[in-house]
Parts: sequence; C-alpha cells; structure tokens
Amino acid sequence: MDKKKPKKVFVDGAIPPEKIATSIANHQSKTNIGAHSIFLGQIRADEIDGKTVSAIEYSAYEEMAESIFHEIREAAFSKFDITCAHIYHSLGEVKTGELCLFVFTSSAHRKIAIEACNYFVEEIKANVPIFGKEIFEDETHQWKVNK
Amino acid sequence: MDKKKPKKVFVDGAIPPEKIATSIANHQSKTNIGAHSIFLGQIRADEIDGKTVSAIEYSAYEEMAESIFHEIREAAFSKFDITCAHIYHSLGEVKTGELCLFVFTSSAHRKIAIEACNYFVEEIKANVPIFGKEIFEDETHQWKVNK
Amino acid sequence: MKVNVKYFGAIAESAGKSEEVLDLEKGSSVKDLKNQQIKKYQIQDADSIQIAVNQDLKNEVELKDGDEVAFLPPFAGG
Amino acid sequence: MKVNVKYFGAIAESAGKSEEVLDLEKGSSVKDLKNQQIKKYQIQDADSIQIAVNQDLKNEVELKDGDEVAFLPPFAGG
Repeated sequence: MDKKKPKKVFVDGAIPPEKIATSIANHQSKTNIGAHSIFLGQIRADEIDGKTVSAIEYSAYEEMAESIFHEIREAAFSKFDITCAHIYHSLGEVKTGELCLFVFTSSAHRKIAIEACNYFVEEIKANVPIFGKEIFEDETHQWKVNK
Repeated sequence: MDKKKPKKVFVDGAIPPEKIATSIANHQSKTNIGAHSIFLGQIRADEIDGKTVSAIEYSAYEEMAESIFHEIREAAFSKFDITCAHIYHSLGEVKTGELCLFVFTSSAHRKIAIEACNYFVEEIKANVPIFGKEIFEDETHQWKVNK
Repeated sequence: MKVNVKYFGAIAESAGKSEEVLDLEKGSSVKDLKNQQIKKYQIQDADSIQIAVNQDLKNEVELKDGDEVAFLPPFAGG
Repeated sequence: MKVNVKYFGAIAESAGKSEEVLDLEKGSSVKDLKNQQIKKYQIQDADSIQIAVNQDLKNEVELKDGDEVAFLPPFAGG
C-alpha cells in the first residue's frame, strides 16, 4: 500500500480541520477498510504560575525526526494489520485551540486501527525530537516537557 | 458543558467527511481541550460466499436507541473526565466506502479522550438496537451480526 | 388486554410486518408471547432474539395492558 | 578534527546559537563534548539532555571527524 512512500510529516503552523476531512474522503475508495481511528492534539490555554499559554512554537531536529517518523511507521506496519497510516505534526507557531498533531490509522477491524493509532501517539511523544516553546500572553515563554 | 442537552444521534444515510471537519472546527474555541479522539466506522465490501457487499441498510428501534445513547453518554461523562462527546450513526442505506459511525470525544488529556472514545464504540456495538441489512451486488441480502 | 408488538430487522422480514396490536389473556408473560410469535412466524435463531418491554431489556415479568413489546434481532450498529 | 554541533530548544537559547563547528582533539568522546558545552553555555537540567551523533541516540563512542552532534532537550511533540 502507501507504506513504502516516504511521507512528509511536518506542516507549517496549525493543521486545518479541512485537512482531516480531505484525508478521510481520500479513503472512501478503499473498501477493505472498516474502521478509522484519529487522534488530534490541540493547544491548551494552560495557566502556569498565573500566566496563560497563548501559543506553542514548535521546532524540531527535522532530519532526525523524519527518520524516526519513518521507523515508527515501519514498526507500526509490522506490528499491526493496518491498511494505511498518516501522521502530520506542526512546526512553527500554533495558537491555543488549534491543532498540532493529526494521527490517522485505518484497518479492516476497529481494534487494530485503534491500537495502531495509540501506538503512533505514544511513540511520537516519547521518541521524536520535537521541541515546544510555550508562549504566554505576556510574551514570556517556557519550554514544554512531555509527561 | 453540552452534557445535558438531548442530542440527535441518527443521521439519514452516510456521514459526510465534512461533518467531521465541522465538528472539529466547532471545538477550537474550547481551549481547555488538549486531545480529541475520533472513531469512524466505514462500510467494507466484504465477500461472503462469493458475493460482495455493496451497501448496508441500517434500521433501528429509534426511541429505545436514542435513550440508550443518552445512557451511554451519561455513563461516559461520569466515568471519564471528558469535555465533550458526540456520536452520529447512520440510518438507511450506506454504500461501501462511506461512513456509518462517527464518535468524537475531547479531553484535556489524551488518555482520557482515547479511553472514552473506545468506551462509546464498544457500548454502541453491544447495546444499541441498530440492525444492518448487508446488501450484495446482486441485490440479495443477509442480516449483519456484530462480533 | 392489548399490547403493541414491534418487529425489527430479520424478524420483521419473517413476520412480514413491523408492528401489530395483539389481544392477550391477562397474566400473559413475555416468554409466552415470545414463544407464540416465534412459532407463528417461524422466526429463526430464536436464542439470539432479545425482547424489550417498554424499551427495557430486563424483563421477566407479566405483561400489562398497553405495553410495547419489541422483538430485537442481534445488534449490528457501528 | 571538526564536528558539527547543533543545539535545539532551550539549549539553543542558552547557547545563543543553533549550530557551530568545533575543532576537537582526536579521541574526544561524546561525554567530553557534552560536559564541555554544558559548562561553557551554563546549560541547565543537564541530566535531561540527550545527545544524538549522526541522528543516533545510542552512542557512547569516540567522535570522528565530520560527525554531527546534536544537543536535544526533552521532547515535547504531540
């Protein structure tokens, strides 16, 4: 399937909701699919020490990140009987309420699609060199750390 | 939040991908949300005894189904710290490749959104009186049973 | 007493109808009605059928006048 | 020998740069370079920093001429 094509994961700025609709529509010709699982990361207006986050500015060690994304894909396709998988992550500024991560997995059966989607999300959080600068409303910032 | 409003779950025919984009866009003002989990059911062109499914025609015991959907929502909101949850299910004919189920949960944190989404999907499959007539390309049919 | 009976999916197909009002003897049970209709319409896979009385699957009780009794084949949502 | 050093996130901020070419003695280890730069730029939370050599986090080896050494703060993707 589209397993072998090298895929571009990073997108500039927020991921528009329309991109999700387009991705879904693109899979309606694949009639061996019975289930899609989608995960979306959205920027929260967290309050930290009395200051409110207004955006996160993402940066990455891009070459390494793309190669780790590729390894995660390969591992996912060997672990799970999925038909396709798509990942998009923002670089640059993403405002609160906007989307920074879009993971989309498809399979004949729901459990496989769901497990694969979770696998991608956890692997991305743990292993991809992406960095996030939390920008507060007063234009100060702090560096985000995944828990 | 929108927990208490009675919600209409059933939609006529297939769920268009644009509906998913619209639902996502409607949540961008809720800046306490950090994660969305979405499940989509799509009609497979299964081959059964040499015949290929071309559509499923859904029917339901509608009044009871809507009340069970409501109970599932109530249970989910008490079990999981979710911000919102939306469910849409098709009635009538849905062709292969089209979407028949859209579950959408949101939370501050990813694990909660994902667990709640899975909960909805399993509960819907197990407990809602919806019936599916698998229509084959030769216009014969059989009745679908959830596994 | 009268009960309103509803049939769904494969059962409606076997019965050739989706709804009917039946006149039952006072004291009839859900089980009596189920067995009677299964026989009458030669409904297959009787063990897989669930009965909802007034939209409730938990019922091993006597029927009352005006009850809505639904014959439900296996669920297939999602 | 020359190595190409890259800094990311909070580390780039401390260093005031995102990249530099350093001239090291032959036989320098990853650990030597890490300690030297942390001291030089007063980089905080040294324990949380991972080093990738040629995009590989598994490295306890001697550096070679031309290596790309990246200083990575905690990941925050997703």
